[in-house]
Amino acid sequence: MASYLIRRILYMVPIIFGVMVITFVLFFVVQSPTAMAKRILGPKAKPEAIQNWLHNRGYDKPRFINTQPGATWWDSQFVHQMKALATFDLGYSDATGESIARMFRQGAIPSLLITVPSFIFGFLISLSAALFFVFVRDSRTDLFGVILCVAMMSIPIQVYVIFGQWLIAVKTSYLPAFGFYLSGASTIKFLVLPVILYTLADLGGEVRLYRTIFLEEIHQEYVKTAQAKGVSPARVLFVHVLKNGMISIITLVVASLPFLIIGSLVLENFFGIPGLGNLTVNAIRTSDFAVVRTTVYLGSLLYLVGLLLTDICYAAVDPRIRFQ
Amino acid sequence: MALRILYLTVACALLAGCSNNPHPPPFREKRADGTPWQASYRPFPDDPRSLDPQFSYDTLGHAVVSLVYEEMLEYHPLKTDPYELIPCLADGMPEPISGSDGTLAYRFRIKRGVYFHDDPCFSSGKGRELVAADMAYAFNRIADPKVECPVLSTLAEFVVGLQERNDEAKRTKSFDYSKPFPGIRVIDDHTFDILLLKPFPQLLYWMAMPFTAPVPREAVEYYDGRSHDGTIRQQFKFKPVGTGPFRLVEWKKGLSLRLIRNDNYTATRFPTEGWPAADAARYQAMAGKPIPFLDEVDFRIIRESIPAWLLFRQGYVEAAGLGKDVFDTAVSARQELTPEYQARGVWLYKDAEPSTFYFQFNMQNPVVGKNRKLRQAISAVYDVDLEIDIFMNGIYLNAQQLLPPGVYGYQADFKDPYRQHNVEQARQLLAEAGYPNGYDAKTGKQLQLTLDLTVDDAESRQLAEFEKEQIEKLGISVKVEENLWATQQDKMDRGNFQFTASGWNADYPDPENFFFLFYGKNIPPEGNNNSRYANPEFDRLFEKMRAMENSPERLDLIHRLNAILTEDCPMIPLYHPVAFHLSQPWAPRVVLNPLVSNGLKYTQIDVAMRKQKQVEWNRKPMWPLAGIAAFLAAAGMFAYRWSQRHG
Amino acid sequence: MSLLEVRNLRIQFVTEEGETQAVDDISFFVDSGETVALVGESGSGKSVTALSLSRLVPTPPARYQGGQILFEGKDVLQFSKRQLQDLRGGKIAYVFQEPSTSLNPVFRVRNQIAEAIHLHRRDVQDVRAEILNILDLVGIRDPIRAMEAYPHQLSGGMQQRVMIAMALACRPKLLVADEPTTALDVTIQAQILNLLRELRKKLGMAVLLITHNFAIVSNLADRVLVMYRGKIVEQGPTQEVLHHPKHPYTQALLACIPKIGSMERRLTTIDHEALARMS
Amino acid sequence: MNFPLWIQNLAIFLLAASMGSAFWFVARSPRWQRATRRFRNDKVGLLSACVISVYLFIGLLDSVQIPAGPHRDRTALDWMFHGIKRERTYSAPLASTSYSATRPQPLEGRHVLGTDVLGKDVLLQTLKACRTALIIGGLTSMIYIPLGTLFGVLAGYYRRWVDDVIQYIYSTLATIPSILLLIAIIMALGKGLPQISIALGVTAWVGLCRLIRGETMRQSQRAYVEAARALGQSHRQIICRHILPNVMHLVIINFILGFSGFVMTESILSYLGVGVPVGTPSWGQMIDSARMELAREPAVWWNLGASACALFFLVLALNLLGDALRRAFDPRGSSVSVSR
Amino acid sequence: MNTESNFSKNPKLLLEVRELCVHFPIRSGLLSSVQSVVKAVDGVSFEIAPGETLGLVGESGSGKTTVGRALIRLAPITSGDIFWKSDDITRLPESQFRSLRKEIQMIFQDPFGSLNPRLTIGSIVGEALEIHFPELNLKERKARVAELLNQVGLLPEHTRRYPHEFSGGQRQRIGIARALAVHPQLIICDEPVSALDVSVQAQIINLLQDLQEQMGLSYLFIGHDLGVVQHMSDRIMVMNEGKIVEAGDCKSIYQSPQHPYTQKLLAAVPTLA
Repeated sequence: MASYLIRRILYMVPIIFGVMVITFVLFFVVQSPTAMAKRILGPKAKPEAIQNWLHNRGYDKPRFINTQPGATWWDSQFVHQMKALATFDLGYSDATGESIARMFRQGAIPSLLITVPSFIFGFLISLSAALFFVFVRDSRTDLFGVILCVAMMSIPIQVYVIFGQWLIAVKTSYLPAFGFYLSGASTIKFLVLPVILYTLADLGGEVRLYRTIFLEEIHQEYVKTAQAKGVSPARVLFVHVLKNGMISIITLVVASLPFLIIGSLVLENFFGIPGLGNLTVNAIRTSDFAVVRTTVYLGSLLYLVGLLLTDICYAAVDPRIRFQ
Repeated sequence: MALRILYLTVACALLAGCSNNPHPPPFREKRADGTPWQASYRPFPDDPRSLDPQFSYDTLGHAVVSLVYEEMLEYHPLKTDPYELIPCLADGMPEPISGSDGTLAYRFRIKRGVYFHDDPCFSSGKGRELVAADMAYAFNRIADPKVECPVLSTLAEFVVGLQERNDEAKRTKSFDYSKPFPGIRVIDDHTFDILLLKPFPQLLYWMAMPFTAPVPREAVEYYDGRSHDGTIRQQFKFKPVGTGPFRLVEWKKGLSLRLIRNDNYTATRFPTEGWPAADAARYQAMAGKPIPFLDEVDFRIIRESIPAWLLFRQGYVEAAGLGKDVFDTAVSARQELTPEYQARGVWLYKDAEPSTFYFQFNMQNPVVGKNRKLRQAISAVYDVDLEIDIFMNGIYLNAQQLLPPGVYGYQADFKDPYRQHNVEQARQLLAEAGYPNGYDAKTGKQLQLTLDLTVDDAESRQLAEFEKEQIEKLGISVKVEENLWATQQDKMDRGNFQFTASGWNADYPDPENFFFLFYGKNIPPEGNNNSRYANPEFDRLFEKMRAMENSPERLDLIHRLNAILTEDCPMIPLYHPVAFHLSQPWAPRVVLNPLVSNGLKYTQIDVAMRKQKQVEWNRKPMWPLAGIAAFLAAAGMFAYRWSQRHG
Repeated sequence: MSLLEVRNLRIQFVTEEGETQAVDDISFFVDSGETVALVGESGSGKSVTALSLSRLVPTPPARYQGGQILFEGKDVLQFSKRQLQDLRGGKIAYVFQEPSTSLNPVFRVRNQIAEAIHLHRRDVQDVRAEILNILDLVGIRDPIRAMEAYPHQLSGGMQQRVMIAMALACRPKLLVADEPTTALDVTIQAQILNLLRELRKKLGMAVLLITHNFAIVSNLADRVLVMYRGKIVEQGPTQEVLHHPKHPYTQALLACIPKIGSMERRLTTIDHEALARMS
Repeated sequence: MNFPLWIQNLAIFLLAASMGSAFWFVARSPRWQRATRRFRNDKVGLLSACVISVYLFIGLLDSVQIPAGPHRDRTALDWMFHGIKRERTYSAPLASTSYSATRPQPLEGRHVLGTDVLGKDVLLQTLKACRTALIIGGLTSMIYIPLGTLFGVLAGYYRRWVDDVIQYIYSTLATIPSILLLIAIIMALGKGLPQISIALGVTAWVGLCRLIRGETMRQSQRAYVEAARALGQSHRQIICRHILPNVMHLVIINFILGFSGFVMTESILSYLGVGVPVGTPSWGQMIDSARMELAREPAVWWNLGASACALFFLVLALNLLGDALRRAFDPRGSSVSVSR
Repeated sequence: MNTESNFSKNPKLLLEVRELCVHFPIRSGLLSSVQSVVKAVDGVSFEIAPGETLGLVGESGSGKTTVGRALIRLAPITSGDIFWKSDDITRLPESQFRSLRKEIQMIFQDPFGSLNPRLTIGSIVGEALEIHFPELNLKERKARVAELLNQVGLLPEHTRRYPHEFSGGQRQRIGIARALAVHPQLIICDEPVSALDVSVQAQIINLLQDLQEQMGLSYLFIGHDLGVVQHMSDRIMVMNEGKIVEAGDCKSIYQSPQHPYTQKLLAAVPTLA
């Protein structure tokens, strides 16, 4: 197992390198650092100031290979950028000059406060609903359920948010329409609405997915064996099928776990929750390339962590792999 | 099981969240003397980029900087016609001095007993008294290339020593703060002269801007963003230490900035004259009182306009701008409050801003730059009134000239002959320009222009579409190039555009601050003449006008400059913004001057009234809860019966 | 009274492609302690018949059109869900063709057998001992290891033994073995057949053996039922049917098997059209 | 686009005709007859197909150019709506005055779904947005389907280093969260329909490629591929004759479901400010504008209502059609024609 | 083993295989090295004379199918030599090997998987003709396809149908027609009847035998059912774990098996008592 994990991690190295190259190309080659300098120094900055800024940060070096006489060939933007990313030197925001590492640390908590409860509720509800639809499979209820799920999937998340905010926060004044601060239990009032909406927006797709997975299982031979043993239909579903289906589901779910930290782009912005999603949207709106770049990079790392977790989880829950 | 947990959590959450107040509790409930703690909540559109007074050059930054720092002079908060400068940190207005060798200077006296905020950066932890050396230090910072002061080049033209010190620092790659600043002659701890290279009447305005605010050297050196004894100190730009009425105590990025009253504040008091006669009673009560009245200012960062308005409706923020979406709700056709809002007791303010928005042509562009008739045609076809009507609730002023009202030289009755929305005239001009019906008379091809805009939200997108359609009425085709903010700036700087929408907000109410946008020596990279307009006649008149004190002769020069711009049409004036603002009944606004950004130091609120109104405006209907309960009960029943049947 | 008696059973499958008569009016019986083989080629309806005995054929697509399945005199088609659950596993147990997929991959062997015991034999005190006992009975040499194993850790033959153990765990009256050796290699196949033969002797239960292989039948069954296109075309004692088949289908079927050592160059084939014309 | 009218219209007509005939061919072809038969019994699928054809038809109408005076063309859809006047600004559905609590002004005409901020008829805008959605979906599909299919087949068929290289490329791309990659590419390339399509294509091919790779691996293990090899067919022939036709159904399903994904993504992109360019009607932008409009008092709901419904029904129909096709192609063959 | 003495090239032989080894490396992931090797075929030698049927029996996993696949390069050969009519074809480049595919053909076990479900019977059978007889025009090709179908007992109108419309036995006939299309001299029959019902099995076996008589074909007949294999074959090889454990003519193997594995195998086969 350990050697397997080490191999998996080694396998990620070239992929991380690839990601770094892509981010470099998108954010340094296509968008020049001069634009970043303008961003920080303001539209009224003088060319010397910009040159000065670029020089301080090494952005005036050649792109890939330094061919200037007297310089070592690796003294280039590319190499420096790679080094910075590889050592998690995330740099500073283009818009505010704040340390990005700090921004991310601060943003992670609110994001997790939204995503973790949504994830747990969403998971439990969609699992129950999927099992219910599988139990009544091939009936009208099932057909209705599938269409309902697809319908829920077909509504963009903004519509959920606009409607939910209007109904709960504006029309009934139950909950704050906006805002967030961290202070123990009263933080909950800011979380309820976003959590409900986030759960709702993902529900259709998840129920449908889980239902498909369970249906796949219910056609397996072992189900026939269980029935022939005299196991009740409910027990077949909730013990035999559930445990087998959970293997696929858990591994799917685990892969998405690291992304919880990124939060929701749309929701956080609507509700003014200062999480990473909000940070990212704001960075996009203000073309703060440094932050967007870092989000891309960290997002990729999280994805890889997710893959790793999936592998570990697979081994943990599936005896066929555990005892290989 | 899962459902039960969910219901339980939702129930808990509803209990916990029975208040929809989105604010954290104030720092204190009561003042030391037992009177209510006055905490004011203000919507704030975004995080300021920097609170370094020598660097910050945007409205957001200034809104905070001007509460924390103060300058030698400030604008009278109540007088607008004309705008009037009054002493702030200075003890009386400065005296101009003409030196024997023809040099010019202004002598300032600093008030005694002005102290910086108490802060760990001072060795005793107590704020030190402000002295003349701090002004010299502030000017040294302006000259320091590392500070990247955006107005350095403008000031360097007039103030002795800025340019040399800047050049020297660039040469040696370090700035020597131990050397005295040559442009400031320190007479004693409370007296100094600012030495000028040439006549510069606008200096007084500059002395009312944050760039010239005194900064304690201790703070700049103390707050460096590095780690000391295991704790990381913030950067100076995020940890301001000044002499102003408030101290910044907390800044949560993306959430809030909280300021608390500076208890040692003595520099200014509430003005004793200048208010409108109609409101005398209210002002009389405050006249001459020590300020600030507020104990706490809580800027809540709300990036979206809708939530800001929602919070205002619910009584959770003290002020709101009236965006076009909600304008009709609150303001009637006669530009008065609607009955509903009158009943609420809300205050309405109409603020004419000293700004002008305009279309700007790139005069170096071969198509639009060399064809005056074409520019005039576009000017004539554009229906500014409709734009104001649709997008600005009909309240912005239709601009006929570059100068906004209130700035010296503004001609209230001036009409730009090419800016009267006359489609016939526009077609005529277009034909004369060589494009009858929008088609090139020589090649027969349709004329296509590119309009560069920064489009980042729904409103700017709708506006862009409107602008495109307006100009396309000429029969030409307009391609809107949507740029990111940085790209747009880049295009401006490199002159890589045909025409674009732009605006200028007065730094100070002097015509120089507008006409310099078209001064030939200010073509980028030197300055802000993004039109790249170069007219020797204009430049000559501008230089002359710039150095003059206000006089009929100067007025004449200003009118001539305006006439040149009107005829040449390097820009099409669109409108002067007028903003409608609302204040809650418990927080009437005091300041009447739109140039004043530290108005909160004059403001006070009625805490008891706020509490009462908040309850009144946030009643929660019971029927949805009952509905949810009924639904849950029905679902439970169904589940029970279902499990009975299928058990 | 026979242990099991099927009377005029008709089962139809309704699919998009149309309706097919999977089981067409068949009648047969199985007595206690008797081994009956149901022989037929693929598609003849033998598996459906086997599954239908405890109503394991899913409806839809299947439809019971008529007839009776009398188990100990009671009609299974009239059973309630609860009665059916008691019947399945408790009275009629199944062994299926493919042991690798028929065992639940995520449960240990112990749990899978224990589940059957819990369902039907509440009285058993020491479930673990009982499991060991049964595993020993089906000839698993190291029952303690096998008990804690997951199915994929066992070989095909062992898996099939576990399947049989699970079926036997509740001491059923009737064991339905649906092609129990088809998926196994020849050598393993022989072991499993031997095991079945021994178990029948030891436990005295009735066995309904479903197969397409006459060779297996000849070694194991007391009586043979031959199924062809949903009908039982011939039945009788094994030796009689094998050596003196009456129905032409049976005759042809027996003739077309290549026999080891036989020097016949051409094999007999079945003329299905002729058979169809006859019936 | 300054081609003469007739060329534009001819191109549109040819496109429509080729789509139609391709559809007819597929439906008639005995290769697909089992799927076709199953599909024909699937009421939900048929209904979705009808809904989608309506959208296609509207998109087509908005693509056909009709001359309207000198130097001025308009689309057939505009022509159908030419009786409907432009207003100054908002008006409610079927209202007779403009939408203003304080200064209502009489309207030029009636509008079934009201007008938007610039006074345009919301119904017309909603219908015109069909074309934008179809272009985004279509253009993206034209980019990502050949890319994903080709690479998927190559990786799955040749294995070894080809597979390693292709897997590396797509794992790297898949590693970057797709919405961020999308935004990054659009920020780098600039706004515009082609740019959005390229960005969507770059992110979308990965999924298809992975799917096709797996299926190709499965197919190439099947004996008929070996048989072809045994007969001496070249790799190219095997891919074209044997592999491609047998993975095509996955491509079709992926195309349908992907299409709905693109339409949804456009709305998110518009929200993030990197959507379609100014002047291009799109549902995403209408939904985005609705945030401010709903906060008006009284709220402007019809813009959101119309666009959200139009988007919803297209995406719903596409998803259901995709499901129906998956059922129809399902090799297991479901016996009951509802669900699965 | 009797092949050991036969190391010289015998010109009369059609096919001669010497010390054939097929090893599959087990490798996972991009960076990992070869973990271990599965010796699917490990030093197998045999020969087939014209018109002869060689049977190859073994349990699943014994490597018997891999031997067949290796002969026509569907499995990679690790070492050993294959001679076709005395020519060493082991290391022939693919372009030259293609002409050999005309002479050696294969019939597959799975009647469902071995036919492309998206092609008509006509094109499945015609495909082989297109490749190896490009000189035929469309009409001739059609005629030839009809002839082939006729030969395997199918009707000419079946050319336009798709595989799923046929029963297992008919599909196997199609597979045979496809193999026959190129006029092969050796057909590798990889368990051609093990997926079929007994009654159909008999028909296919008869068909194969008829074809052999008519066309003088050689077969390498692979199977696990001893009854079927011995019925078809002149000589038999028994394979276990990649190695030939015993070889000889049918009678001797059945009547006096030498190797214990063969004995075990024979004992396990159920017989009609």
